[in-house]
Amino acid sequence: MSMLLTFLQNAIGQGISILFGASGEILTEKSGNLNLGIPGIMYMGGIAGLMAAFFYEKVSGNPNAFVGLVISLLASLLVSAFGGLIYSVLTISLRANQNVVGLALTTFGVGFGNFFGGSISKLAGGVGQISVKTTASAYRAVLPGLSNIPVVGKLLFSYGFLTYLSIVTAIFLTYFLKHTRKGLNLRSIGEDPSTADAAGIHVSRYKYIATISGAAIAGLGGLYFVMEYLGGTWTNNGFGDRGWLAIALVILALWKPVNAIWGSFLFGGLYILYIYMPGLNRATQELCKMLPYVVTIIVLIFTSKRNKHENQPPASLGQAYFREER
Amino acid sequence: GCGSSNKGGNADNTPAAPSGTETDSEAIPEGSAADIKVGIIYIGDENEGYTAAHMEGIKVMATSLGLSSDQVIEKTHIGEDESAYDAIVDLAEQGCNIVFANSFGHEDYMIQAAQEFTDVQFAHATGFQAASSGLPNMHNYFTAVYESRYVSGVVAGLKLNDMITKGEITAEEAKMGYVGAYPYAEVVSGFTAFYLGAKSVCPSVTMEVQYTNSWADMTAENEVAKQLIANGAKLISQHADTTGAPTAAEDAKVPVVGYNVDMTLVAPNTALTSATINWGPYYTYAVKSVIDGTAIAADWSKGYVDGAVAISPINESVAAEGTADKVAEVEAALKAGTLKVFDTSTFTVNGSTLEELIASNADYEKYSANVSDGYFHESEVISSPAFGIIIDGITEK
Amino acid sequence: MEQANAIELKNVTKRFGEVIANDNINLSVRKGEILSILGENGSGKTTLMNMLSGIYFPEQGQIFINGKEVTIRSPKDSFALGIGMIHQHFKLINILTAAENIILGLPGKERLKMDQIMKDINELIHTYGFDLNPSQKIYDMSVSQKQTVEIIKVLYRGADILILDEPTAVLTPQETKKLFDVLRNMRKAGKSIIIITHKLHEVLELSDRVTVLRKGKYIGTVNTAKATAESLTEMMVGEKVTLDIDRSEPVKPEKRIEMRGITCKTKEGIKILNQTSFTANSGEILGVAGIAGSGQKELLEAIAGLVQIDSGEILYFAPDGSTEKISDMKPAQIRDLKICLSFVPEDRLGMGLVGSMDLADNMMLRSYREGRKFFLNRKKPKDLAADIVNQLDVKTPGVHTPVRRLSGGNVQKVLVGREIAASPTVLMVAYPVRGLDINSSYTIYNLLNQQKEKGVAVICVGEDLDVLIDLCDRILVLNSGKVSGIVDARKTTKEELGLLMTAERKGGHASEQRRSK
Amino acid sequence: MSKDAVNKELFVRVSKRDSISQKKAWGIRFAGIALSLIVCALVIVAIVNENPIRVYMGIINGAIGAKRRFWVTIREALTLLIIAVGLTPAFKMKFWNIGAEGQILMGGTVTAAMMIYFGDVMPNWLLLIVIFIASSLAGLLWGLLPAVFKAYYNTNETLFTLMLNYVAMQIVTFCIVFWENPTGSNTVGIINGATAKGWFSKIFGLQYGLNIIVVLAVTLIVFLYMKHSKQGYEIAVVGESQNTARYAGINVKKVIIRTMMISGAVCGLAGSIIVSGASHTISTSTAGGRGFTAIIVAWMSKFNPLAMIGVSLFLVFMQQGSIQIASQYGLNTNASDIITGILIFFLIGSEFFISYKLDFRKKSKEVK
Ligand SMILES: Nc1ncnc2c1ncn2[C@@H]1O[C@H](COP(=O)(O)OP(=O)(O)OP(=O)(O)O)[C@@H](O)[C@H]1O
Ligand SMILES: Nc1ncnc2c1ncn2[C@@H]1O[C@H](COP(=O)(O)OP(=O)(O)OP(=O)(O)O)[C@@H](O)[C@H]1O
Ligand SMILES: [Mg+2]
Ligand SMILES: [Mg+2]
Repeated sequence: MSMLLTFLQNAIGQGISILFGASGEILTEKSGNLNLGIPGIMYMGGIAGLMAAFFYEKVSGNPNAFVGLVISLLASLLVSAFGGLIYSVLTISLRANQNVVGLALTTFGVGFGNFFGGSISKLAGGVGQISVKTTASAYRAVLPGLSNIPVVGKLLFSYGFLTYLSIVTAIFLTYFLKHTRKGLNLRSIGEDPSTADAAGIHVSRYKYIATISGAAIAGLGGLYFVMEYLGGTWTNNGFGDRGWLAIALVILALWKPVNAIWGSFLFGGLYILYIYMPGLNRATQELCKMLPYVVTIIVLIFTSKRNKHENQPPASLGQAYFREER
Repeated sequence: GCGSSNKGGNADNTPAAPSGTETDSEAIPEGSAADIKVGIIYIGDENEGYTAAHMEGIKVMATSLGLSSDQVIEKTHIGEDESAYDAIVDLAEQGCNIVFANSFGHEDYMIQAAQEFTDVQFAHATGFQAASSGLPNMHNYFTAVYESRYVSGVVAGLKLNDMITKGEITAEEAKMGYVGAYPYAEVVSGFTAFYLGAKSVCPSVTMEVQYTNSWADMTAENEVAKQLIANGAKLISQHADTTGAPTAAEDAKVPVVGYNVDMTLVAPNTALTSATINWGPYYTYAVKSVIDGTAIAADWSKGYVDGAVAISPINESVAAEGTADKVAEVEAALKAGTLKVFDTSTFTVNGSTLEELIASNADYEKYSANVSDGYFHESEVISSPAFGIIIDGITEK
Repeated sequence: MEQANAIELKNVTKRFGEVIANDNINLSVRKGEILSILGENGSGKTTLMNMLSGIYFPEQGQIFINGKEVTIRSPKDSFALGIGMIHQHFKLINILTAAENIILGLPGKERLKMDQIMKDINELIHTYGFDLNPSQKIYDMSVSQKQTVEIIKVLYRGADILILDEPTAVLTPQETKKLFDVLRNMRKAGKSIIIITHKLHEVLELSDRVTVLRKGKYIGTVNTAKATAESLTEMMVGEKVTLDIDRSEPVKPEKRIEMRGITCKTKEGIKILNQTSFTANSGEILGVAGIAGSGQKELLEAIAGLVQIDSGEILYFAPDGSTEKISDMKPAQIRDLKICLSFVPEDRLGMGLVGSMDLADNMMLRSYREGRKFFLNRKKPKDLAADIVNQLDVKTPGVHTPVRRLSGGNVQKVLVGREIAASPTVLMVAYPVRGLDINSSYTIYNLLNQQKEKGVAVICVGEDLDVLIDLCDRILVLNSGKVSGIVDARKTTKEELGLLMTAERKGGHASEQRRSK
Repeated sequence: MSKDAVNKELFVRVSKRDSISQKKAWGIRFAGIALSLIVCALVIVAIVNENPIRVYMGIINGAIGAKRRFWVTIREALTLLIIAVGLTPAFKMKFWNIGAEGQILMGGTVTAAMMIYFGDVMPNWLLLIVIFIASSLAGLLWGLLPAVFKAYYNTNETLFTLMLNYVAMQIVTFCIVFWENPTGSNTVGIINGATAKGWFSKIFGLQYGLNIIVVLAVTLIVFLYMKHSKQGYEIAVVGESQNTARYAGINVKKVIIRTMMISGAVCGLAGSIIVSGASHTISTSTAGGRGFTAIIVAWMSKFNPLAMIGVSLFLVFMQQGSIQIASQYGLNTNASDIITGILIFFLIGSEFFISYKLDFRKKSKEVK
């Protein structure tokens, strides 16, 4: 029982980064921008939050957890938004190919994260010495009363606020896209920017805002990983391939953020299942690690057999828009 | 005898430096340290504990031998493929007199380079092929880190005793969890030493080992530690390179013994100490040998005696009372040679002693060269660890 | 004081690369009038209108709205000035409902209250007498329904100036009549309307004045009352042209294609062709008429081997007397039997041609496989492209221009030219003159007649009944996928055809609604 | 800003260029490169506080400063090139094959298997032929899987191929468990180190002679195939519109499957070039992200193989160079990724100014 509980709890913990990434990417893709730079942006968001907290704690002799939280949150949002801005300027204003820019941004972002991770590690006095305990404690603070309830408390209330924020964000985005005017306008841009343009929607402004806010949301996934999951430290490439899984989840969630919630938990669970599965040897463990990917493929095949209009990617995804182009 | 006359064609740009062979040594004047060049390739960088420890060792060497910064060329993130060969050759061509490599998978590529650059010395950490390769300029090195792991085990055992005394756990519940990288002799040897150290003070202790199948994977280490804790581990230790396990232990408020680096910043409330390696003594020894023109041992593995291993400062707020004294006592015994970590009278395998098994079981015959005088001679035949036996009290998952 | 014009353009110029699409154009539209704009394909009508709707921005010139000089940088600016445009190619989002499309980009309460919006739209639908379900998705709509959505979209925005770019190209005569009624109502309400159409009878019937463009230049504006089809054509083309189709008698008609009880179903299981049978003969033109979505497209595609046939068979009778069953064959298999069926599909750039490829590469689309060589022969198609450009007077910078860059009429000439060049025994054309100017249309009619005289069996799906009656030998009328009659074109009337098209139209709606294009 | 300034606000119009002379286009590209180098220099100077000229000399020195470095640069550029070439047919068909990593890994794994199991049973030339065939087949299979599902169920290939990368990665790890030496070490080590069986042999005295021949031959073949063959034409048509393809009598399913088989096979072959022609070992990092970088190369070259040679050389040159300066100035090697990123941003950004021009004009009147 307690093992199952630990498993579920950690499955959720593993999923949250991916959920942020997927939510951000959905918002971005709804504007017709396929941002393959999300994996890099998540690194950028993570390291920026960590650096801000690190320097804050270093400069202030007696750091305050809440101030650290605000500073690192802002830094993370800003830097990942900056990643989104680079992407936007190149693909929206300069109409560069989205794949190239995205992949280059991922290279850039991962390098950015690892480079600055290494730099502050040096400043901190060596590996494993980066620690922003005070700030991290704010990220990891749980509701004292609720989290003590047996089982339910552990399963539902034992997480820091970013976990709940990720879910709220996904739900809010779903509402935004479905029930608001701006959401409708945004969706129409992703479908057909020339139609949206003719309807008087400011296409590039929406694309910019959606891409940049999408990047900021995705960056929170990196921040979550660094602050809540790792408790405020860094290792190179520690974030791994979660950014790619986030992009995968977008397709699996059929571009609906609420679907990404359960999808991310599923991913998270499959990701760590091999640790909990009894009776595996080293070779079979490696096969077990294939599960998240194989399950994704299987789900994908099954969903693709039902080709509903509504389940398709935004029709203009990946294409630059120029009003005077035929 | 070394092939000193057999200069590689590419070594022409080598400054008039010693080629690090015995025969040349007399001809080299004192103070030639100014002309020496040292190259090293690392699997990772300063962000990863294992490489960071090597970098520290190189720094110690450079300081103690008075090398300037442009006499040491470091290359980080060198993979275990052709890029290792490219990097090693590049260092040799840049005029390095000695080249080090710090990852197991570099060894094959280093041997390749050693065959081509016969007047350059090559030293490889954790490898095992130097002696058997027959190349006079190829060397292996490692440390007797099992000694420091033993000592850190003692710290852990004392903590468990403390918890038993305080009634937090029963003696039967004294189970440790160990996050291992691979089921590899280096790891097995390490956790056995750690377990024996704990057992030497807490006889009822047991240990569960789970592998991450990676040398450095923060998430996997974190998750494996959580799983071990959920499965009843009351104390965590690790042989993997990141802070993943201490993070998990700190969360679960479970005491933890780290590896490579001091974990008190990551786990201020639970970190006890870490088993660490000082690579400085070897690097100093090897480079000094090149300067002096003396031979470098084909295999080198030293422990407490040479200051090559240690434990990081004990976190007094977490450790049991009296730990420091006990540690000092054990360390002294190790230095004096009166205490042997793999004393065969302290453990059994499937209920039998190691000597009995070697005599009776063909699978264990290969250890016959290692076992004599009542203990297992770890890292003595070759520098890399050889103890690959799961002893009673330890379970692998 | 004289009332200002609703729109006034002065010396407006617009270039696309080397092409001068509009060259110093002057134009004025009075309040409360309907102005037609006429011009050959590529004469710059759409471009000019797009500058009013904010899609393009003029290089030079001034725009006055209600007497005030304005700068229109975006569609938003254009809306703000009360200009609403219905584009030549629908500007609708397929996966959204009609209502969502209508409110797209409009300001208002952030939270969408669809109930209220529906009510408003339904009111508008009621006022003007449209037939539309606002919660229907666009992909489920017929062409005319989409057109309706476009019009309501503009009305909902309260536009005073309405621009319609070839709105009737895809409508049936009945639908066109309804649209014109709406437009007349709007004129009565004081709105100014610009309409672009290639159909002269519509121009004469509806508008107050006509402006003519030719090759990007402004030619002149005349009062419709004083104009005739001939005079307008002369203005457009720049010389006298005869607007007669000289129909010859069929020569030795022989059975070429026989369709026997063909039934086809859509994915949703609706019968789009229902027990359809007919024969097409060599040396004659068989017209196919029907309201949109009655199965015309599928009829041709079934013969061409592009749709799945549920039951029935199609036979091909070769000139040498042999017979082949070609139902259930893919286009490649049919071609392997050396049967040359040429087909000009309705969707030119989405099916008939590859937009991003140049003319030359498009020439070999259906013939590239000829010969056993692994590599392509590019010389033949290039020569063919040059020939077609010459013979059909295709306006293009060269044979290496991507066809996407050509105007609609020229695209069609390229497509028809290629299909005829294959020396077919059967030539199928769907809406061959849709969007084409008068001159080009007659070029195409003449080409079809030439083919007929050569002994080709021509099957022509069309929407303009007058033209079908003048062009064809026999006319097959489809009604909900069923043949409701095959009549002699020389003896029939528009009224008779109209009756056959609409009689007992049960289930017709369903199939019409399924049409997505 | 003063009120005056607001009224004179510049109003930028973007319009398509008529056509641009090759000279001018290259001028713009070089300006882009120059600008990127300046920005990179600024970044580097900010970090290491070194004279940028010396830094760039370091880059040149690192990439081609010694014979060995020169050949490493050539070898890496060739590897990148063949992967980009392999991706071309798929992308031309608008099939988003981001699974080159997996296809390379599968090719590499099979190559390693051939070297391990057949090293002693056949002469080297035969073994190499077997390796070429087997690795191509492995990549082919890895390309075939998503293609079949794309063709029959229209399954999203982006996600499918991405996931297959990870599956391939796990297959490699799985194989390593059996091939590792010694047990538990998780490294396979140099395969056939003593016999060099299955290794590319020297040609014309060049260690990487065979790499050059194979890669350039494949590049030429793919170029001809795409540009002048009937199948290449079919690929272009399918990529443009499947409806048109069907109308033209093209069997769309067949083309999708065939093209992905070719694309996968070339990427699989690239795996053998990495394993047999360079590393002589197999690990999860055998592909090392090249499958993604190659996508950048292919797109930046607009699928023109000639341009691909240039682009891959340039990228590898800068990468090797930045690794050198990282070592020289004690920089973290990750700086090289940052530099590569910036370079690509500028290069691809400069393309805009080749296709479009900007008109600056004063905004004269406001819309009321
Ligand atoms: N996808 C989006 N997410 C969040 N905010 C958005 C989004 N799209 C637009 N906004 C913001 O909402 C505001 C209104 O946008 P909208 O496009 O409706 O402009 P507007 O105010 O109507 O137009 P204008 O300022 O041109 O007259 C803008 O400030 C814009 O930044
Ligand atoms: N976006 C564009 N890019 C390049 N050229 C264009 C573009 N739009 C129009 N043109 C060119 O400008 C000229 C005028 O085109 P336009 O579409 O205005 O013609 P039109 O009179 O509307 O023709 P049609 O009757 O076929 O609709 C044509 O030569 C066309 O090829
Ligand atoms: Mg037009
Ligand atoms: Mg047109």
